[in-house]
Amino acid sequence: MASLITCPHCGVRPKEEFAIRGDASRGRPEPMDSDEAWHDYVYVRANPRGRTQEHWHHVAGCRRFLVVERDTATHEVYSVVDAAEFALRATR
Amino acid sequence: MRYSAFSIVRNALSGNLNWKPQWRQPQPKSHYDVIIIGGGGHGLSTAYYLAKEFGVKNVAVLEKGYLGSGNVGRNTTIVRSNYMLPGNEPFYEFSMKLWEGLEQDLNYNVMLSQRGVIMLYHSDAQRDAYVRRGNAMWMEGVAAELIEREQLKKMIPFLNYDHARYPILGGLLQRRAGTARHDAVAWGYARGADRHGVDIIEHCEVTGIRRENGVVTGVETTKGFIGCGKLALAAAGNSSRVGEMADLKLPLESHVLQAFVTEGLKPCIDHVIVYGGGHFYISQSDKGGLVFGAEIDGYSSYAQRGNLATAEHVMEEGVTMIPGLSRVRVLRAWGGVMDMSMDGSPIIDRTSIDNLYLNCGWCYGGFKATPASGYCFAHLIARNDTHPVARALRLDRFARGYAVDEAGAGPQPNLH
Amino acid sequence: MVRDYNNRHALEQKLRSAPVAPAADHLMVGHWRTMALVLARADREEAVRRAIASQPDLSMRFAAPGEWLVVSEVEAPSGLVRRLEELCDGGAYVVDQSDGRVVFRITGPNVRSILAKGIGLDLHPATFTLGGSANVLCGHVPVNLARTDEDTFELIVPRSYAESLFDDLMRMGLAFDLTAAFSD
Amino acid sequence: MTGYRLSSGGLVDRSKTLSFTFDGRPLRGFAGDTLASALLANDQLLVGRSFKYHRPRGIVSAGPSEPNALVTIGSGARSDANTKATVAELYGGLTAKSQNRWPSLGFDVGAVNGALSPFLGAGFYYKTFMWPKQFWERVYEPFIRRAAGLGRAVLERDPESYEKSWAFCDLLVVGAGPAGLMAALTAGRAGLRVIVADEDFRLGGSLLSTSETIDGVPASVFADRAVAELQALPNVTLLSRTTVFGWYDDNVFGAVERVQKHVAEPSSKLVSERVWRIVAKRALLATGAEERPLVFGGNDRPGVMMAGAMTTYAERYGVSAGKQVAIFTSGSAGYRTARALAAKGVTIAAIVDARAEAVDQAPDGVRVIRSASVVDTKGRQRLKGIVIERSGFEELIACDALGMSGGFSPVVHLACQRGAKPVWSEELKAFIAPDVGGGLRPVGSANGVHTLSGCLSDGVDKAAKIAADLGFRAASDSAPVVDREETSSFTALWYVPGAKSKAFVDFQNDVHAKDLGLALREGFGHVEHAKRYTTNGMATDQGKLSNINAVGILAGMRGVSPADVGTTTFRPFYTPVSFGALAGTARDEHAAPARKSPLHGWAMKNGATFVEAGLWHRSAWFPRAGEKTWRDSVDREVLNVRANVGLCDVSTLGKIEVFGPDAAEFLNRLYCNPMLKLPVGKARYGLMLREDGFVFDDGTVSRLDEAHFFVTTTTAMAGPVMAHMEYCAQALWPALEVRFTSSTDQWAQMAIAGPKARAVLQQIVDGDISDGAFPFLSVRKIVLKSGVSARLFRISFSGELAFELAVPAGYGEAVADQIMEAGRPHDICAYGVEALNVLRLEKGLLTHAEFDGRVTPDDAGLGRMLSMQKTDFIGKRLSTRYGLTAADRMQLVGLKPVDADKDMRAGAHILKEGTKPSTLNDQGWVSSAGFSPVLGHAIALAFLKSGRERYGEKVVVFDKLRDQEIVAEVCDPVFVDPQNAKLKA
Repeated sequence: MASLITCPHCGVRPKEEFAIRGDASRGRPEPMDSDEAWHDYVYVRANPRGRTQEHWHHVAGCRRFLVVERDTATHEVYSVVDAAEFALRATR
Repeated sequence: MRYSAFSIVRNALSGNLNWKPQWRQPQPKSHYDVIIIGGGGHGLSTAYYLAKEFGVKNVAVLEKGYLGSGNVGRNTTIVRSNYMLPGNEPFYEFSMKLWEGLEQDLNYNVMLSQRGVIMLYHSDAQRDAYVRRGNAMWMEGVAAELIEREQLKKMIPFLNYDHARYPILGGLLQRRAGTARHDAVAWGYARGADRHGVDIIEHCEVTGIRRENGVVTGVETTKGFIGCGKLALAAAGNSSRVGEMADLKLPLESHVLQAFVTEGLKPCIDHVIVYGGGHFYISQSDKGGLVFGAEIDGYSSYAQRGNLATAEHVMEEGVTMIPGLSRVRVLRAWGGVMDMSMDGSPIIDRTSIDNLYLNCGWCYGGFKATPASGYCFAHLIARNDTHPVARALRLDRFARGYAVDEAGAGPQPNLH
Repeated sequence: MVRDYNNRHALEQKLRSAPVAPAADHLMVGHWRTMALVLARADREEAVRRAIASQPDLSMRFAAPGEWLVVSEVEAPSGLVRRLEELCDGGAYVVDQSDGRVVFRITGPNVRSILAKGIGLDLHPATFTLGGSANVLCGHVPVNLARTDEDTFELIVPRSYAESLFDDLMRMGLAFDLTAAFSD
Repeated sequence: MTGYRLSSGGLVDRSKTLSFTFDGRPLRGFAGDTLASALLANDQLLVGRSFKYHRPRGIVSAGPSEPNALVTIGSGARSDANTKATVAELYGGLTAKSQNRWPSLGFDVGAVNGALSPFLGAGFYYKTFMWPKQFWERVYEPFIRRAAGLGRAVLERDPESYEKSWAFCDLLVVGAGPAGLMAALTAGRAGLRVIVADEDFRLGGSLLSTSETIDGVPASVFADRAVAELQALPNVTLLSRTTVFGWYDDNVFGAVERVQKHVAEPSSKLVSERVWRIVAKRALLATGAEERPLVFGGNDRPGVMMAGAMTTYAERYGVSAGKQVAIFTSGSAGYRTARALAAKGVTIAAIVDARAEAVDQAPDGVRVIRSASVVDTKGRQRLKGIVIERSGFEELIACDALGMSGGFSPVVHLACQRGAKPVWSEELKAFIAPDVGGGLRPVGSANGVHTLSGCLSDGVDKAAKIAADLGFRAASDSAPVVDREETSSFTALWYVPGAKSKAFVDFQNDVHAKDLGLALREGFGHVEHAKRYTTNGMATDQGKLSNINAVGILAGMRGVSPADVGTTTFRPFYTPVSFGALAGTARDEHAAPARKSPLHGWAMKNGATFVEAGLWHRSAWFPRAGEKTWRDSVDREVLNVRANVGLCDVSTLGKIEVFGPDAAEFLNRLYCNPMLKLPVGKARYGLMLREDGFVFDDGTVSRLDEAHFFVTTTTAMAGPVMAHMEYCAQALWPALEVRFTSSTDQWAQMAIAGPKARAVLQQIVDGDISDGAFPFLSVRKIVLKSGVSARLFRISFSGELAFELAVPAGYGEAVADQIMEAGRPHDICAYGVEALNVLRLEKGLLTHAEFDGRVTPDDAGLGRMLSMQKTDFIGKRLSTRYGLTAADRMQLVGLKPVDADKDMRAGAHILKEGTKPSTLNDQGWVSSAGFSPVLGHAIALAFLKSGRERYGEKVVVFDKLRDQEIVAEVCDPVFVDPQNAKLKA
């Protein structure tokens, strides 16, 4: 994971082509959701030792945000999908 | 055994066979007034000050690995109090003052070296930001100096004055800042705490936190259940994991930060120098190795190892700041797990759970905070009252809108 | 295409000296090249791709899903934009990038060894096949890389980075005596 | 020890003599020598001093594990400190100097530390140097620091260059010894893309140091043939002088190639070193095994050497380490050395075997002493004899060199660099590679194979398996035949009891066995604690020789197996790598790319001084003859813009084209102010927040068409804003139909500002641009009279009547020239970002000096822009938090000095008059300050607690950094033309 990422659009690419935005596991709350939901969304992280979902931005490639599902302890990557596809799947 | 000139001579003459263990290896008791999770710098200093300053002596420190196996033994040893924000500066200056008396206090030489930390600036905007910071330091009574280019050239002649991508225009210097020997800090606190009766229990991993009626009563460990009056978390990069045992969700991400050391060299770099055209910083250890690092790798990780791309970038910044580093060889790279908070500042606070106390969010700057972190945490635990210099470092500051955001980067940890 | 002398090339300063005789490995800088970015609308990607691919004189470079940099050696910028808009028939937004990008064409027996010094992509002929293209980093500079012939690659770079990329490529080619010149 | 060149033999080229110097002494060697072999051939035994006790030290090894023979090669800016003589390839003209000695290697004052050693045991410094308190900083620490380090870094600019390269392969073979070469041949013949990397300048590994024969030819000839065949295969890349230093995620390896370290006069076309990043589908670790030293009394005397190294010096370099060589061994390897040396006519004084049983064949007539051990050595700076002990009796044996062998450890560093720990094998008495999956497998002696034939066939088997895995077919060749197989076995011996003097474990760091005992006594028995407390394994060799013995000794003292002690952590770099190599070309001015504006040439012609702004070079000011300081130029430019007209390059602003039926909705959610109903042909100032409610960036939004917007960002935030928009469009609101792309590089954009701006512009623009036809905040696509298509915006960052004109980048310079020409009668001037900054400061307009990431719209006086009636926008929800709306927040104000002669500086803080400086009393800070040429005095923007209620109050501007405190009056932040009359002219 930390050397190469397989972009679903561009193939195997070096880490330096990417910028990491952070946790992708939680969706943005609705405008009328509680203060707590908004606070948690912006500030709280599950931060697991193990499987996690993270937004990686292919800045120097296709400029797509990707959701990288991987292990924070072993750096094994389970899947990489386009963030739009991921978000649409979540709302469906 | 107290260390003195006499004890050294006496032991040398008897073949150094009579030195005693620096701390005991006790079996855990069934109950302690306070259990501290995490036998790193912060956990050990908390125990030390609890016992010495606040009279709480029935204390255990539980460490899952060997003592000091976390970030206290894998950092770049920098000690400074050159912060800008009113929520931070008094805290770090309190820490600096504790550092200055630490060796006498602990009867242990942690090799504090107040050689000066200078942060370079490369543009007018960066200079303005350092002027703001320097004046904030003076507000707290901390001496800061703005060193301009010509003076800097005399002070540190080997910087890249002529060919830097971003011209080196000057720097902000704190002369009292410097370095300390990291392992010695852990050992010194451990020995000090032990002498005040604290039980340091290594290789004892906490596997669960027991609560009764919403109140913490003890911890499940690999050495069995241990009861406690109060439970204090000082688990740095593993804070989220331990917090989860009590259903606490924390404003933290664990990130990897790499640090490096070169082969031993005769003294050549006399200060701690921080590059403003990136994040690179460097100093020379008393053994001769150049110790340096730069930015975090950027992704959340518990792996204690870094990636090559980041390492290469660190070297790019290094030779750009000091061209003469080019032929110096880098001996070793290592990675630490940083408990990155959402505003880049630490948290010392109670939690929503009775008797559970929290100390985390040290990002990549926990080493310099070791004395104040322990002192303030002990103050909070013993008196149930926040120490005045730690008032801004509350857990609820995010919900209330009082982030202490030194970098002004917002709630994205890898930007801090 | 007629050259417009009011339009300054980004490398005019760098390549001002008299043209050199090209060595085996040679870098050509197109003095004047037309290109536009095509952003296909959702669900029209395939139709847009096919419409442009049907035009033999237009070269498509992959930029992102549904986004291509379309390069022409014959059209003028406004002509290319108009033609692409017609071709895509409302299925895409077209943004002229003729002045925003600079094309480098590098060719020669050592071209892969030269490019490997900056580009972390497997350029083996069997892997990066003829006609392939990709947005990649060359050193610290973002480029669009395309393989346009057996041992020929084109790098399209944002104009403001052109001098930096030029310096980088010349250094990468130093051991192979890489030469450079405007191609017209 | 008396090192000398044997009369024949070895793989050096005796026809090519190379001259070199050591500590100024001229010496000679042959092509194919290392510095170490040449020194040994010249009987230069003393090569260095140890770190702590400055003990005299000689060469111990023949490879990268060398702890002692560290020298500085070269001089001046080309010197390489701490270079291991055992891997430094000899070249004509090489100059080497010894290190860590004063005044000379033979007589070193620092050696007095040896006498003080009882006081300087492990960890001594933690217990001492504390009395009196001040002495540590002033006396002790400077003293310790002076003693630090080995070689000297010159810190001069390095004249040589470096680079990096990527490489991709099916199989990477690390190490070109018997197993590695066979693996490469097998895979190469099968058609795999193979890379072979070996740190040596000659490929062959142990094949170059053995007298064994393979398929009827000497092993070295076999190696040469294999290399020749590999060289001929187009799918195989051979990298000699290349050390694989790290194994990283995704089977990526870092390697460093020493391209020109072995030449006296490097070519300027080639780099000195090259770092390879090798992406390998599979990799084989063919790194061999490391022979273990024995820990006995006096084992650091110059002349005591690894037995295997002695063999290598004899077989490969034709050099004997001594005339009368003794061997101390716990296994077969010692006998092998004895046989090799004896065969070359060297006298073997004795073989001292720690084992009782006779399993190995000694050379004829050589005395073998079993169940015996060496307990001391004699001599000072060279070995004269050894004291052995057997059954309680001691004996002195005269010798001038001693070869020691304590068994072997597979070299498995790379496999352990990603978290997996090596595994103790009771059978092999060694730590072996952990199972790290199929990507990286050990092969040959790195895999614990002890025989040459075993290594050859392991190479074939492992490579054939990989070929099959990857879908290739390897021919079923059988491995070559070793004609006279030498057997190999050993007994692990961590510590030799009965030492009569210091028994060193880590030679370079002077850690001896008793230090480990002390560590254990003081509670530092954990292997990591022992390392950190004693510094064992922390020297430049990273414990390649010492770690295993330290583990064994700790295990012995604790009464446990080495498996229970475990090892310390293996980390990159396998051997040290230079900063320069890792940095590559991205250094100095090329550390980051430099972006040039399309108007760079225009600015140069007009005499601009440039300033760095992120990656960009921007024109800062345009000095004219007679102007002495930058302020002279900036004041003139500002006054000229206010009175006449000026042209400023604003091409570096981020520019983004936004399209789609949902573009307006998208922008409406992105900015905190309304964007939905922005009319076509109009521009609007926009403020973006972060999700936490603080200002992220500002800029303009122009609607060019119903579904086409044009957005600008600040120069600094162009990248982050673009990424933020992509995040919002893709990850947050993928259902919105919006597409956008950067057009920053497509347009040259210039601001034409000043009362005469319209008059100038009208001359080159077709169509009416009067205030009636083209009022403030209008936007239009236009065609210039020259025929160039352009975009015209009526926006202003100076408070003057102003336009921004965008033309395709290539035309920028020509159009700017034209405007300057048209403006000449109107006294047009070029102005830079410094004047731009003063102009905006006078108008109280904001930049990222104010938007520092901790500022809300309301803090900046822009609270009215927050459109809370919108359902949603980024930052809406969290901007209502208590802390962001509290009355005592710092608010934007203006400051003017009460004494007009005083100046103010950005970064100053603010105090109430009569209060003492303290964090509690701190009232705020100055964000921007400068001299207003229009007003004739300094002005500043500041953030002040409850500032908007405090206009008229006198405050102290506190700038202790330059020892200045002045009194200033708090005022409205708009200093010039508060009615905006000029703007709307």
